Amino acid sequence: MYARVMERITDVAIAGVLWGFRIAVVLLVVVGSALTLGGGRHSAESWLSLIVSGAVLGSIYALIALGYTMVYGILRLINFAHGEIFMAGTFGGYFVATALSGIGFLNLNPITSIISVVLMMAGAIVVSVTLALLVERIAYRPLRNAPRLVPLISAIGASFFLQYTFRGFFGPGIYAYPTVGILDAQVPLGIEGFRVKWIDVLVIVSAVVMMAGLFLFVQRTKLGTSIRAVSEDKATAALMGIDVNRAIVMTFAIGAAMAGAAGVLYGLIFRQVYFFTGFVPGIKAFTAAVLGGIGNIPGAMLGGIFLGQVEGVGPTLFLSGLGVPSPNQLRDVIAFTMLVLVLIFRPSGILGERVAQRA
Amino acid sequence: MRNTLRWSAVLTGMLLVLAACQPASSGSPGQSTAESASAAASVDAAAVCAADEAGCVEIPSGEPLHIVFWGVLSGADSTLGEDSKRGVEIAIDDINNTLLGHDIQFSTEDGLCTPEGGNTAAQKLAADTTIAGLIGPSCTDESLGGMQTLYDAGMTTISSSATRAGLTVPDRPAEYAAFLRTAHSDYFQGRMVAEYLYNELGLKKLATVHDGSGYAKALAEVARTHFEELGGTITTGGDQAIAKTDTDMSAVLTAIAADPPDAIFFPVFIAGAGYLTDQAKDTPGLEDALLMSADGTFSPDYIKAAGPAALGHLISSPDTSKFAAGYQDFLAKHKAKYGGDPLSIFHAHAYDAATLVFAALEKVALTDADGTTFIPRTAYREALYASKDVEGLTGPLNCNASGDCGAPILAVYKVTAREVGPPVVWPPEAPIWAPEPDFYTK
Amino acid sequence: MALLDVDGINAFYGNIHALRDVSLSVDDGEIVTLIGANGAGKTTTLNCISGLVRPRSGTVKLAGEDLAKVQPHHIVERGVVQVPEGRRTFARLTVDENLRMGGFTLTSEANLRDGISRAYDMFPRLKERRSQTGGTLSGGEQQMLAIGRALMVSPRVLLLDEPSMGLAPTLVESIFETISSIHAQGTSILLVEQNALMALNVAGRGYVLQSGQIILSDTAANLAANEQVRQAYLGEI
Amino acid sequence: MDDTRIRFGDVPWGAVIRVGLIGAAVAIFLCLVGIVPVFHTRPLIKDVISLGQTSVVLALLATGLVTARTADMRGTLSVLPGAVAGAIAGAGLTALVILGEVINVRAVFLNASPLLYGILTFGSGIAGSWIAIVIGAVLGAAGSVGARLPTSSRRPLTTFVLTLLMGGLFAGILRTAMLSTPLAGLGRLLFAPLGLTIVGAIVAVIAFVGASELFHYTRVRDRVNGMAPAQQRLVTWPLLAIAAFAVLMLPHALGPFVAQVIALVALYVLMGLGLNITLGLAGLLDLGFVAFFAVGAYTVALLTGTSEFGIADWPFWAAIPFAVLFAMVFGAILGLPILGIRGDYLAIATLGFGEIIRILAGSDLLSPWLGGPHGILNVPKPIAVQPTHFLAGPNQIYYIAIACAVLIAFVAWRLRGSRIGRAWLSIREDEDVAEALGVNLVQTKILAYVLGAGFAGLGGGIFASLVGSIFSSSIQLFVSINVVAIVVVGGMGSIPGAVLGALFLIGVPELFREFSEYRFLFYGAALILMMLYRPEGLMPTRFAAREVHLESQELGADTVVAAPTEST
Repeated sequence: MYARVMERITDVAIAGVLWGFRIAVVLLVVVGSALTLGGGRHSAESWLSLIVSGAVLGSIYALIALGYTMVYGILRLINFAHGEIFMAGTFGGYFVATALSGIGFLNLNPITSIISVVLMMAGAIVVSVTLALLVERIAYRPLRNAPRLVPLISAIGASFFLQYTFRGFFGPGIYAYPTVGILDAQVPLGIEGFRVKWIDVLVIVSAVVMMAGLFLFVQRTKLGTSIRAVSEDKATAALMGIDVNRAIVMTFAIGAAMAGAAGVLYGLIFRQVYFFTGFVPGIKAFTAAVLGGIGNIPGAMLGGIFLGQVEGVGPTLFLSGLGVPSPNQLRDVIAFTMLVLVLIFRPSGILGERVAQRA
Repeated sequence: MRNTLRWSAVLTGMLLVLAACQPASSGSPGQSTAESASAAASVDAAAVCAADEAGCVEIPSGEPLHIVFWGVLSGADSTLGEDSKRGVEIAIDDINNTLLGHDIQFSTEDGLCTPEGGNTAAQKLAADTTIAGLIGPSCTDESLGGMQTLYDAGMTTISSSATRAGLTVPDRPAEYAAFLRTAHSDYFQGRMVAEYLYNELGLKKLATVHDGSGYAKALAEVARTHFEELGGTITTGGDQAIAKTDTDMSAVLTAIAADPPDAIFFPVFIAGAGYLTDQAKDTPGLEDALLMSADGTFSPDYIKAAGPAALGHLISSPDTSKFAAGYQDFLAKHKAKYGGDPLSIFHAHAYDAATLVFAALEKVALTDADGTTFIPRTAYREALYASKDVEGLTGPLNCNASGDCGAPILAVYKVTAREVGPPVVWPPEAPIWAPEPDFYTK
Repeated sequence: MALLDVDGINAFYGNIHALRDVSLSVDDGEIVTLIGANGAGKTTTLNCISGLVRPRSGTVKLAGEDLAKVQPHHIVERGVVQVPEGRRTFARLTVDENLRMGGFTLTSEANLRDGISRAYDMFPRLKERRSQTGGTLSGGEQQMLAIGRALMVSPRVLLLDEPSMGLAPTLVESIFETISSIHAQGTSILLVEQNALMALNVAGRGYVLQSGQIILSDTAANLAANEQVRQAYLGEI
Repeated sequence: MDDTRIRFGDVPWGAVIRVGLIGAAVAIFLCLVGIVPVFHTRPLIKDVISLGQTSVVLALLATGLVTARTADMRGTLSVLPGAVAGAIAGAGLTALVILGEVINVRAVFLNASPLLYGILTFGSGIAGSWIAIVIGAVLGAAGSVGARLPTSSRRPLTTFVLTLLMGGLFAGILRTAMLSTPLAGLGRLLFAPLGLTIVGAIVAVIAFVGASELFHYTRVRDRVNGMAPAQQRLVTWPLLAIAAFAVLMLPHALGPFVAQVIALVALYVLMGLGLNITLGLAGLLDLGFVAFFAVGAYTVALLTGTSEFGIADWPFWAAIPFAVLFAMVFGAILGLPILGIRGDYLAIATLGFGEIIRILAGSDLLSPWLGGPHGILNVPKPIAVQPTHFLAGPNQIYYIAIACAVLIAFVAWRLRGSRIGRAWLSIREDEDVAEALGVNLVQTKILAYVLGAGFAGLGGGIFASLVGSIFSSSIQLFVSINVVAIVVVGGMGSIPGAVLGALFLIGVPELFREFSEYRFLFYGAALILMMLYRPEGLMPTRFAAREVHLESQELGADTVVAAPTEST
């Protein structure tokens, strides 16, 4: 009897804390936003700028997140090394870019600039895909039937190994991307106080195009459908004559290609790469994948954009009105709090299926 | 499995032997070395060593004299440590790799630029009874982590790049006696920045950004405080911070732009400073703001990272144009040895730290009839503090009681079209402004 | 020479000896049934033929070719297709996509279309549901889909694993009618069933598997008449 | 000699060439990643061989060894495949040298320096580039002979190589330890300041090979197994006593640096045991362990610290229970919202909490109370004694951590058998079934989570006292990842496993800190290799080992494709 009562009380207390958390977060968001907007320190143009930079960052997160989500979908593996695959792509693009810049091709005229960007993407994708397939072959394939934590630890090991391999290859220094003149120019919008560069447009457009392409590939083509079939049921897929290994390798390759392309876009915007470049975007992209519902391709896109916006706009909107010092230092606090909040209301992400709870 | 067991059995056996051999006073290795060697040593060396609180470092004839550089050699900040390490290496080359009749054995220890890294490194250094001279560490955090351990072991270190003001204040704690530096104190650098911006340029509104590192936060604070003391104002939202790993600075820059300052001072490291410089140019409201960073970005890597936006950027840093004549020789040797320009700004300070160490060692060392050299530890520390008018690359070196050995000779540099290149040219031309000499005594 | 020849295979799960010297054969145009209780090793036998499980010893031959080193998806290309136990339709793929996956090894779009239209002819109900996902179908429809999917490549040997499981009695009958008609079109079938009565009705020959061993093999009629079989598998006392 | 003649054509040349090419790739990797040139200044045996050279030698030997395993040939021709593969691997290095001559490889790979080419050609320039092929062939042949040797002679050979490596790598530490003892002379004789001396190499090898052959483990075990139980006990107890004594004496035998390292190891053992409850028993993957570590560390620092941030000036012993308590309270507060989340969603949510705490600790928002990046200084040691005392600095932390680890091990062991332990196991296996059986999911999970948090807080509290300060930069995701890796590498749920895991993943990298950034390269490689070759962990519990094997056997060992995953 006593135990029953105690359990009941604990249940109530737990529910109380849960609701308290939800209410606190919502209150913080509402009050903070109201105060910030009420304070009117920021013009509409600067909000627009924040939204654009959030969208740019979010597009890159989304492209990386696709690799996490596809591999998770097919192997139920958190591919911790994916951030390093992205970093490798950024390096690959860098070396192509310096070579092209060295012969004066990069900024010769707008057409050569565009060709150069395409070549950089190609170089980055080759590097990323090669590396991803090596990692899959060496660190993951032999562990495909092991308990779930085993490949996870192997993935963490691969992440460290790749990071410090690149440090060994290229040293600890920062490599600076050459500037592509036409991309660095402003888009003539004619709005005072609001600027967009062509590179921002390129990032958002190419991210959307690549994601749409991937979506169509997975939904419409035979190979894409086979990937979906394998991620649902490997044994049955094999009975249908699908080469399961090939589908898995394909998945890694596609994810890596997206990450490689994201690497070049990242290099073009932020202009720096060093061995640690992959770590933070990797974690963020993984978070984006979870936000959207891991294993779900449109979810990864949505999660990436959402996370980009939360990071870009969140600190200023929610915190600066509350008088928090250096609110931008806390952008990741906001990002992860939002993640937890989303997971409380939708335990399998924004677009995750309810059934996924049965994992 | 079988191997593991076998190995552990043998290792356990060895441990037991070693444990049994350990004398009672294991905590103070210097003492025991002195005791065990006293029979062989001449009378006066034995007496001096016995009288020295921390005992002696003993270098038998034919054994090398061990000099260690410790600092950040891995991770994102490792260019700082690597730069200083090269300075020490060139200093050793300059004395032909010998000191007091011994070859020099040079080794390094990684302190990771963190307090626990410094702590562990210091533990390892303290355990090594062969170490005669210590140069380092790179960062203030490492110093704080390792100070007590070094002090307890009777060791003394001299840093070339730890600049936090509190490390060499007159009323510092007792264990800070283990620490001296040739680097300037942030107290001067932060104040100089404020003076330059307010008095020289006549700017009235300042904003600062730090990156959550101890170095940047402290330096930004000194600059802000002094700027206000001079009569300037810090803008609303003018005290901002980023994370070291951030790449997208638009939010923080937009926040600053809401109340546009005349200048933004961001004493952060190369990567973050590069992003800030590059993106500030694209932030409406900040087009005319002066951008300034500190000695952490005095490197060609910064200009590469910031790209063309670096043009006109200000950097506060030690004044290489006031360095001694030998500095040009040093640069030539550096180029020959490492095939490139220095990585950061503290190589000369490290060279000077090594010079001080060599001088102090020569002053206190005793050699007995067998050719064994003894270095009494406390006497060595006192000799370092007593260093006067030693010729260094950065100028004359005079150590004071609170551990400052170098004269702070700071200046403001401006990045010109020549440096932005391409290709990036280094080192930069002469500074554009330097404070009056009496600035350092105010 | 039999079309499908399983000779003395032994299979293990860890230390568990799942199959002991199992031998069976399926001739061209034959329906053979494998009956046995739960856990007797029926599915394992089928998986050994499909290549999902590798026997430690013994051989599986298709028209004389040893399949020991052939990957599962290549076995499908050679004309051996399994309809797995419990249907296992791809729940998130549409009916159409499920069928297309069944025809994965077909290289020409024409063959694929042809296969799909044959499947829809055989199961008109599927055509109505063609853009619905597999997960939304009823049990009977899923079984139709599973069989239709397997027939996409016009297999030489169809391996059916418990097609009647979990279906309503009327549906069971129609499934067995389907099996007969597939057979009538010339496909050889190895039918694994718990419902031994129905299985022996449609089959020409049968094997009885117990604890991983074949204990009986005979014509279906004789097995149906066998006292031991009647007691154990046909529910008679 | 074997009489069966084999012909040249019998050798599976395709496989041999493949192994050779992989060997070449590995050797080139070692060069370009910098291991060969950077460690060339670090002797293994002074004036004989450097560590950098050793790495290439080992790669070439391994090429020969693997070739011999792949192309299992007997008779006179048996070394040929190994030699060919070794030569191919060596030719890779030759190609690297020639390529470096033709184009500027250094523009991309920093380590493709004249120094590297000098090492590879023994200073003879491009004309000497062929030397690598010859050496490769010789070492490849040697490796394949090694693979073919009978066990009785291969074992001493393996011991020989391992001894040299260990002796060379730990020479500095051993020498330093010996210099402050009457064995100083011996230390100087055997060890150069870095690496072994020639004398040391000879002595070490003779001593170790001799010792390991004399007291061969299996022989001892056989003899012990042959004894009567009473006799066995006579042997076991003193051995246990000696082991316990060795554990107690460890920090004193090896000096303060090693003491510091093993204190850190003991600290991670403690946290590993804590996570063993959350992860090993209840199956909750917590990637934010560092959050509670931080709470514990800051609690102790605030309550005991004598700096400006200290609020109470308490002794360590009074503060540590509060550190545990606050960590548990935090665990409950953070855990409650997220424990309804399952599987990998929980992992990323906890990771998020770790990051939140890390950022907050260093933020301007909390720096008036927590010191931000400048941290809290002057955290006193538990026992304020003279540094020469038996309990100096890290030593007392070592003992405290060991004592706490023993306590936690005991608690974990008792919990496992209890009602709540069974409830944990049931939710680890299947949450839905557990719920159906009447297990209160949220309460059971929160208990596991809170207990784990408490142990992390304990670890953090001790850490603050060990380092004497706490800075926000110490709160790293790496800490959480390390603890998870310790649990898995050691063996899930295994107590001795956590000890071994911590030694392996914390102790070894710390001892090798002179290799700075390469430590993490080896760390990553070690994690992958461990998972490939010992997925059940170094010292698995019997239960866990069975589980790993069952899972891979279910449709693993004899199957081609993975188990049909339950559709989710």
